[in-house]
Formats: sequence, C-alpha cells, structure tokens
Amino acid sequence: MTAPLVIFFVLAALAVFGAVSLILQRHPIHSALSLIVVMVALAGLYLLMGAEFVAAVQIIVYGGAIMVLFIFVIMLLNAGLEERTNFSRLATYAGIPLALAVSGLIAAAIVRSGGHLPAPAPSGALTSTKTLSMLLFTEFVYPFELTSFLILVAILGAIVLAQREN
Amino acid sequence: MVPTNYYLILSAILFGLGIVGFVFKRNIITLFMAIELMLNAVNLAFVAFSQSLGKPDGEVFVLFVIVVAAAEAAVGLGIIILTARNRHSLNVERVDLLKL
Amino acid sequence: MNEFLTHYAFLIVPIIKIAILVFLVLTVDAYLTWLERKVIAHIQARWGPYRVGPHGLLQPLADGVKFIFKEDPMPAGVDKIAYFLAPFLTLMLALTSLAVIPFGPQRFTIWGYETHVGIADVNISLLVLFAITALAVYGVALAGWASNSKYSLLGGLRSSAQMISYELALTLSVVGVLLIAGDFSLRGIVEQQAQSGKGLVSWNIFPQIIGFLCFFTAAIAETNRVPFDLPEAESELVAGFHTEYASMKFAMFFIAEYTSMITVSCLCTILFFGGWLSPFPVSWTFTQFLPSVLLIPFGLWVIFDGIRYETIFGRVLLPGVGIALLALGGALLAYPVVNGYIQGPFWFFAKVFVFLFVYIWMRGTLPRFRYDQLMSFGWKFLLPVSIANVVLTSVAILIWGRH
Amino acid sequence: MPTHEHLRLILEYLWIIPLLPLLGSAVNGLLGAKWPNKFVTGVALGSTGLSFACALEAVREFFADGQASFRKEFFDWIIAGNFRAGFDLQLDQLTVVMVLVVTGVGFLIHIYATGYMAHEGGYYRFFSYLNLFMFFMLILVLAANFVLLFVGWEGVGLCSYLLIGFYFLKKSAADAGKKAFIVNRIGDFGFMLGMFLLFRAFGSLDFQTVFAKAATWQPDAMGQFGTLTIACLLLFMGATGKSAQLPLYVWLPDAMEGPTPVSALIHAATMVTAGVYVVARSHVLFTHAPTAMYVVAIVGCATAIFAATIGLVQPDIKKVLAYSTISQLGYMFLACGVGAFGAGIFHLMTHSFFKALLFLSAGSVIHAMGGEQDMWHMGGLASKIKVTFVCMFFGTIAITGFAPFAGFFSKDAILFAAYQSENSGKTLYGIGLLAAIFTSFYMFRLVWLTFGGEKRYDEHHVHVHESPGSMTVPLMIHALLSLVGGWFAAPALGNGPNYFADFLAPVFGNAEAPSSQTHSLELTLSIVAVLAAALGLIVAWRMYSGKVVRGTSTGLHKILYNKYYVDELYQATIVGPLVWLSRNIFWKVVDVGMIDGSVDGIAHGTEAVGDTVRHTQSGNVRSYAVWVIIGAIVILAIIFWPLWRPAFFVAMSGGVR
Repeated sequence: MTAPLVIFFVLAALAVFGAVSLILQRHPIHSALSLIVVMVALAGLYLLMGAEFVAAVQIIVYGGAIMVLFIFVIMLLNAGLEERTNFSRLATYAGIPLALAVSGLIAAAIVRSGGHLPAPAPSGALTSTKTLSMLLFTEFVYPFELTSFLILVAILGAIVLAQREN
Repeated sequence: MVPTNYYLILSAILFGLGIVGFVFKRNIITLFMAIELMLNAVNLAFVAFSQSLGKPDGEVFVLFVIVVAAAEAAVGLGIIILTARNRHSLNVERVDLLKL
Repeated sequence: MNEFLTHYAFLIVPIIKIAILVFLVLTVDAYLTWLERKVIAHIQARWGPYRVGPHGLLQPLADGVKFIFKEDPMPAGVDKIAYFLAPFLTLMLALTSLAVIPFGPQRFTIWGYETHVGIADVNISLLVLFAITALAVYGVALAGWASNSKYSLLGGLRSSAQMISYELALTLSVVGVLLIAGDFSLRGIVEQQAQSGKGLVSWNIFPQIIGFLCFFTAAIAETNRVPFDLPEAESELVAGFHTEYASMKFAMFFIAEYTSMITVSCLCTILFFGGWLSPFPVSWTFTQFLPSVLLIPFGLWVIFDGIRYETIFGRVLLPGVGIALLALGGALLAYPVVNGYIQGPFWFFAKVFVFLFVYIWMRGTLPRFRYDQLMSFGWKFLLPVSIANVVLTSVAILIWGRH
Repeated sequence: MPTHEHLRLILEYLWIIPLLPLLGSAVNGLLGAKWPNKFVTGVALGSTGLSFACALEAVREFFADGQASFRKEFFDWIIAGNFRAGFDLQLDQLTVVMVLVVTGVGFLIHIYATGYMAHEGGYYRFFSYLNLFMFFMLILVLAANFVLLFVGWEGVGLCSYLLIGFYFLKKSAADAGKKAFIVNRIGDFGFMLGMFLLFRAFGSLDFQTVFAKAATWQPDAMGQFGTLTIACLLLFMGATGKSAQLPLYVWLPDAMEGPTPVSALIHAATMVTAGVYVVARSHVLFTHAPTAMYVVAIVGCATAIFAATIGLVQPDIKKVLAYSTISQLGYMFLACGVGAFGAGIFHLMTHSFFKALLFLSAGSVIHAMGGEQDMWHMGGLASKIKVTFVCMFFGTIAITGFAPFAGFFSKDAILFAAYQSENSGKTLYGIGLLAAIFTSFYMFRLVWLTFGGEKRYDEHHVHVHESPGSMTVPLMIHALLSLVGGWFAAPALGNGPNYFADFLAPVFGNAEAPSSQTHSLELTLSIVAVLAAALGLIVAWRMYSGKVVRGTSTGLHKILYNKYYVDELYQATIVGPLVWLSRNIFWKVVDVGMIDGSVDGIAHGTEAVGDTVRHTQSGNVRSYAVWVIIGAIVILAIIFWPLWRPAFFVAMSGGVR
C-alpha cells in the first residue's frame, strides 16, 4: 500500500464521512461544516491527482465564498434545528431506496466505462495554470465569456431579490 | 498510484449521498448544500477523467461548474431569504402552496 | 541512526522546521503585544507596561500564565462543537498560512534532504495562502454564531461580511504583481524582483503602488485591525465575536490575530518590497556588514540604558543583554562568511517589523469606520480601484512588456 | 357591337354571362340594405340585362362559328386521383336555347318585378336572391360536366327556397320553403346516386367523355335494368324532384307562397324545367335505356293528367296555374319519354313564354285586386284592366293550343311523337289528349271566373287599377312571344322544315324527322288537338260564363278539391313516422344518449383522471425530487442499456461464455 493510496483512502473516508454527516446533522450549520469538510477533502484529492490550481480554486471559491455565503445566510435567518416532517409519503418511503438505486446505476456505469483508464498522474506540466488559462482564453473563450455574463446576471438577481422593497 | 476507478466510485458515492440528502433533508438551505455536494462529486469525476486522459479540458469544465455553482448559490440564497421572510419557515414541506 | 535520519529526513526535517517556526511566531506574537502596548502608550503619552520586568519585558509571560490559569466559563446554550472548533480553526489557519512563506533565498541540505528557509515550497504558494486565509472566515463566523450571544452573533456577521467583501479586493490587488511576475510562487515573485541587480529600484512597489495601497488596506480589513476592527468594536459589541470566550480560547483568537498580522506583513514584504532582497544594488558588497554593524550601537545603547535602570533586576539583566548583542556583532564581523546567510532573513524581518509597526501606529492614530462606510468603501472604492489597477497593469505590460 | 367574324369576344370568356348576375347579387346583398330602391333596381336590371346582352353576343358568335359546339375548361375545381371536376362551360344548340330563355325571360321578369315589388320590404334582398338564382341557373345550363351542373342544380334549389320563404314572417311561406327544399333533397339524393353510378361506369362525369363512351355501349333491352337504366332512373328521380313530377310534385303548389315574379321565373319558366333539361342533356343515356324512357313517358303522362284534373277545381288563381305548370311539365317529360327530346325542349321554350305570361298576368291581377287570389272573389275585371286581360287571354289561348299560338305547335309535336311511339303510344296519346281538354277547360274557367261575369268583390275595399308600365310592358312582350314563339315549327305543317327541330338536330340527332307518310297523320292529329281544346272551351263557357255560384264540393269534386289527399297521405305515411323517428330515436336516443353521452363522457373522464393525477402535484418539493429521481433512473437505464446488455445476456445464459 503506497503512500498516495493511503492518502487517498484517508481523504475519501473524510469526504464520505462529511457527506454522511451532512445528511445526518440536524442543524444547518453543522451540515454546512460537514460540507466544508467534504470540499477540503476533495481539494486534497485534486492535489493528489496533481490538479493544484483546481484544488486552490475549489478551496477559495467553494470554501471561501460559497459556503461562507451559506453560513452567513444561516446565521442571518437564525435557522434553528431542522424539523423532520414527513408530509411527503412518497419521499418518506421511496426516496432513500430510489436515491441509492440511482447512485448504484451511476457507479456501475462509471466503473464499466472508466475501468480501462490509466491512473491519473500528477503531472504539473499538464495542468499548470498556464495551460488552463490558455485553454480558457482560446478554445473555451465563448463559454468563459458566457459564464462572466451569467455571474453578472446572478449578481443583479441577488440584489433584486435581497433588497427590501421600499 | 491510485486507479481512476477509485476516484470515480468515490464521486458516484458522493453523488448518491447528495441525492439522498436532497430527498431526505427538509431544510431548504441543506437541500442547496446537497446540490452543491452533487456538483462537487461531478467535479471530482471531471478532474479524475481529465487527469487520467491527460486532457486539461475536464478541469476547465470544473471551473465552469464552480462558476455556475457560485451564481446559483447567490440567486438561490436570495430566494431562500425571501421565502423565509414570507413563509416564516425554512422547511420545504411547509412551502407547499404550489398545489391544487 | 544516520541512515534512519537520511531515510526519514523528508518527515523529520519539516517537523523540526515547523517546531522552530511555531516557537518563533508565538514568541514574536507575545512581544508584539508588548510592543503594541508600549507604542500606543507612548503615542498617548503614557508609559505602558512597566512593572513586570524591565520595561515590562516580562509582561507577555505574565499574560500567558494568566491566560493559562484563568477560569474558562462556557455560556449557556452554546453549540459546543462550533464553540470549541472556532478558536482552534482560527489559530490553525493563521499558523498554517505562514507555512508557504519563504524567509530567505538559501537552499541547503540536511541529512541528504534538500530544503530551504521556510516550511513548504509550493509552486502556487500564493493561491494556497489565499485559500487558507479564505477559510479563516469560518473561525470568526462560527465563534460569533456558536456562543449564543447577540453581541457575538452581530460581531460574527459583521466580520464575515467584512472578510468576504475585502477578500475580493485583496485578491484582485495582487493580480498586478502576478501579471508582472507571471508566477504564483512567492519565491518566484521575489526572484523576479531580484533579476535586475539594482536593488530597491526593481521592487514591485514602484509599478504597483496602487496595488500595494489596495492590498494593505484590504489586508488590514482582513485581519480585523483598526481602522476596520468593526467585529470587536468595544463601544458597540463589547468584544464582537469573541465576547463569550475566555482564557486559552480567547488567547487563541488573540494569537491568531497577531499571527495573521505577521502573515500580512510578510506578504506585503514579499509581493511589493522584494522579500529578503537588500535595498542596495548587488554591486555594493560592503552593505553585507550592515546587520552586524547595526548590532554594535544597539548593544551599547542597551548597556547604557540598563546601567541607570531603577530596579536591580534591570540593572543586572539589560547590560547582560547588551553585552550579548555586542558579542554577536563582533562575531559576525570576525566571520564575514556568516553574513551571507544572515542577509536574507535580516532584511526580511526588518521589513516585516516596519509593517508591524505601521499596524500598531495606525491603531494608535486612526479612528474606526462606521459599518456602512466600511462596506461602501470596500465595494465602491477599493474593488473598482484594484480592478482598474489590473487593467492598467495589463495594458502597460502589453505596451512595454515585463520590466 | 361590330366584331370581326372569328373574333370570339364573349365565347372565350363565357363565364362572364353567369358572373354578372353573381356580382349583381353580391353588390345588392352586401350594400343594398343602405341604398334607395332605384340603385338596387339599377344594379339588378343592369347585371341581368348585360348578361342577356352577353348571351346574345355569345349566340351570335356561336352562329358566326357555324354552330360549332363550343367547350372550354376555365379552371380545375376538384382534382382527386383520376376524378376531375373543372369549371368547364359549354355552348351548343341546346344550351343556346336554354341560355336565351333564362336570360331573356329572366330579364323581362326582373323588369316586371321592379314594378311588382316596388312597395315590398326587403326590396334589395329580393333582387339579390333573384340575381343569385340567375347565376346558378346559368351555371346549370352552361355546365359541361355533371358536377358543375349539380352545383347549379343545388344553387337554384337554394334560391327557390329563399324566395319561396321570402315573406319568412308568414309561417305558411316558411313552411312552403322548407317543404320545397326537403322534397328536392329526395330528388337530389337520387341525382347524386346517379352521378356516382355514372362515374363508376365511365370513370368521369364530363359530358363529352360520358356520352361518347355511353354511345358505344350496347343499349339495354326493354325491361332490362342495366347500369345505364338504373343511372337514368336515378337521374330522372332528381328530375322529378326538381320538375315537380309524380310523386314529388307536392312542393310546387305550396311554392306559390312566394312573390308572383318568383312563381313566374322559377316555378314556371326556368328552374322547374331544369329536370327536363337534364333528361334532354343526357338523352344519349336515355336512348340506351328504353325502360327508363318508358318510365319517364308514363310518369310524365300520369303527371299531366293528374295535375290537370286537380287544376279543374282549384279556386286560387295561382294554384290553378301551378297545377297547370305541373301538367305541362308532364307533357315535356312525355315528349322526352317517347324520344322526342326536341319537341320537349320546344314545349319547354314556348311554355316558359306563355306560362310566364300567365303568371305575370295573374300577378298583375292580384296586384290590381290588392293581394286577392281567390277567383271566387273576382270577376268582371276585363273592363277594369284591359291590358292584363288581353295578355292573359293570349296566354290562355297559347297554352290551350289554338293555332297559331306557340302552345299549338309544341303540344302538337309532343302528341304526335307520343302517338308514334311504339310502346303503348296510343294510350299515352289518348291520356295526353284528355289532359289537353282538361287544360283548356280549367284555363278558360280561370279566365271567365276572373274577367268574365259580374264582379264578386267589394268595391269599397278593393280599388282595381291597371298595373304600372314596368309590369305591363313585359306582359306585352311575353304575349307577343307566346304568339310567335312557336312559328319555328310552322312550316312543318305545310310539309316544310321544322326549323327548331333542325336547329337542335346536331344535339339530338334527327330523332323525329317528319316523313311524308306520317305528315297527313300529323295534320289530322293537330286538328284533333284543336278540337279537343275547343271542347274544353265550350264546357268551360257553359259552366262559368254568366252568373256563377260556388257550389258545395261533394264526391269526386271533393277529392279533386283536396288534391286527392296526397299531402295528407304523405303526412300520414312518410312525414309523421319520420318526425316521430327523429324525435324519439335520433334526438332522444342517438343525440342525447350516444353523441352527447360520449362527449360528456370524455369530459367526465378527463375530469376524473385529472382529479386523481393532480394528487401528484402535492406542492411538496421532496415528492418532486423523488419524481426527478425516477426520471433519472429511466434515462440512465435507457442510456446505459447497450453498456449492460452483454452482462445481462451473460446473466441470462447462466454466466457461461
């Protein structure tokens, strides 16, 4: 069992643990914290795969911005414990098994399709920030601009939504 | 080295847990988190593929996904705030006016 | 024994380095508090700490002891996990952020393990740094939320909002430097500033003056220091997010704050003031003796000051310290070889000290912002300016190329 | 107009002739409501008059072309597979006669109507309808295929319905309109079946092709019901409907509810003759179906005598004329039935002249009497309204068949043809002659009751006055026509040529070329006919000249007076049961039960389904999430099926391989 494998399993366990606790925790803040754990673990996995830039962005954007936003909102709304109502019989009985079925399908499909792939090699050259930015500004320039536009729209939408009408 | 499949399976598991959360949770904010979890799982698969195939495209997609997630969070949380103000509850099962 | 070391050097050496760094940082933090109190006191025409040890030099120790032995009450209805997690998280992140900072140019091998001055040498160290500082928000937010107190909650809200807001400006203001350096690693940035051996002139501060101002302002806000210390505005929120914390947990926030001050100072130094580079052109070799030469008058002054000190303890201790300094300076003069090694750290810490002093100085002089002022300043002034800076820089680079 | 010989001005644009009345109708119908009457008059008369002029020009060009039958396909109307129905018009000798009759008589009657209707409400409506009728009638006679002919056929039916029910506030009028329409439906049903049969037999409904192919067929034997026979009988069924023959004549007497010009134009001169026209037009088919011919002859003959007998006792002046029309139409069919199509058409023309004349005169009388139609309330009008009297008298002489009036020649020709017919010709002739006697009787009865004797009406209420010129002038013209209208055939008596027959010969072939040995016979027969008319005249004179009183009707008279109770019979046997069926089965069971039931059932079913399905719309996000997941499972299964199929088969085959 080589070092990377160990690291992988540790991080994977961390991620799964975080995801499970995200589900089981009853307080949104705790769920949020669990999710942060997941994200950090994933960032670690990216680093393990040699995708440093993505890892950093993952932490900065997801960890530093999005999740902060979540926690901020939770604090703002002063959300209390989650009340476990069961108004939806469908979801109560069929929900979990179906969800598991979907994940099983996906897992099976992924394994079948990705079985023959070579192991991801941490090659700095491949995913150096330069390469990514080159791609981003040449091949994917239109999607890139689109995303910027999307962000703009999102900002406007958020402002419109959040401001109290006066 | 870690086989690609491990990453893929992990991402599948995370995705499934995300779905489970989406069905299981009642708090609307937590639902959002479950969605984010799914997105992250997808990202993991993306990165794994791109790394093992030696193509950086996958990571570019990851960046896009992150951007979209950010936008979604911004708007979605705004909506959540409004909902909470109007309905005085964050429980999605109590926000069920959209029915006959 | 030896082959064991060579085999596990990749573990042992970093651990040792980390230990040293942590010890250093904690000490510096402690004496930073002493310095702060002294400076502010003198700015306000007071004496400041004076009782414990000569010039209150032992005050930090006293404080430490007090922190350790103080009772630690926990308010009712707190969220335990978050309540405990918050300070640890904050301190941990603050300390971790120092890990990627290079303190000197030298690379040397211990037990066949090649290393350098500094813990980790990542080629995207700046990004890592930002990543870590980004997470720092959680400490504050959690602390504010967990301690189940209105003051804390408001403080936490304020500071998290403030941190998110200024993080943008912080990141954007650095982009100019990155454009010039074309590299994410701090070491690379410093070396880029060293390329033209003309010293001071080739530092980033000159092309990036706007960037620097934005960065420093945003950094102050990030560290919740005056004039942006809204989270702990005594007059409004008692002590903000750490109102409900006492003894060691409070100490952790305290240490974390000063550590992040240090980090920011280091960053400013590296990004804009050429890190460990001496301000003089490389050709002036004699400047290598500056550190040692500076030690001697300093030592003399300490001795002189100590002889006429009030307490016996002082009269004994201070001259001793002075003599030690004199000896050190002499030794350095005697063995010029060492100078080469000292140069980098010396200049580095000198610059960092200046920034820390500026921090304290500002605290002593500037009034606090109002919350809305803070926000509008961050969003409506700082952010646009840093964006403009990015644009200007890239245009300039387009025109003249990297200088 | 000065035109070059072979410059076909109108002929190439034959559609102008029917189009003009249509335009007039449209203009009057759409705009006339706001207009003063004189505008409407201008439009109506202008359109019909122009149409008449165009017809004349067309005929002139037709003659200029040496009477070459003209045919032109203007545009395709329906094309489905090998079926083609085009807007094709044709002009041959037969059409020439019909077009001239329709436009000419129609024009005159329009003029008359302007006077007659002057004080009626819905003036513009009346003329709009009347022009529309002209349009459809012209289409009918100009059509070069059965489909287009049928358009005209139905169109004139529609117009007759509209015009009979012109006073639609009067229930009797509305009912009469409906009756006419429905009875015609029955005939049209047969007509359509006939068309379908023809199409099935010949693969086309174009006159040229149909007749050309039919001519090559082996004629059916007498008593044999081949395709042609059946087709002819079906067509004839339509004809009986339109031309008021037994047993479908019942609508025509009631149609007298309409304004008198309408009765004159539609129910005497033109429309009712459409049946005769159709039979004559498709004479090729009929000549190949002797059985059908025989049926036609019998029906015609029966109708002639039947209607005549009813006419003997009717008190209503227009009713009398109506029955006389029916019986005259019977004569025409008799002619066709015995193969004397030319004679039939000849009688058609002359009849349109004098019957129109009679109707118009009757209308003038009614006008003078202020709407009074019962002859028992008239009398002694001769001195009051001389013009009308003279015209009426002319018409009477013409119809009763005194030489040298029009009716003499045409009726004589028919009777002669009947006499010559090989299958039971003598019988037909005898009945025809009897009908002729009756005809002259009731006509002179009418004349004496109306004009002769002392007046039986109240002076103080009725101010008898002569009609305006707009009415009397057409009367005179018609009187003239009914005098000279028959002289085409005059030379035939003097062993000369029968111009009319010769003119139509290209169409009908020389069916009845007068041979020398039959000539003397024809002469004697005509003399007999005149004597018969005289007999009727004498009897009428004995009975109705001088003082007359309305006797109580008993026995035979009663039966005749009540028209053999045919209407009551139909009411009892057909209408009653039908109404009962419609009300109790088709309405209460089929419509309410089945149709409405099914529609409502669909609605209720939808409602029920929605009621159950709507529960999926719980508004609960978690339920929706589950649905999304189900969808995802399905999609994944579809996408990855090819991926898993091998494994699946392996599993099925017990994991071998």
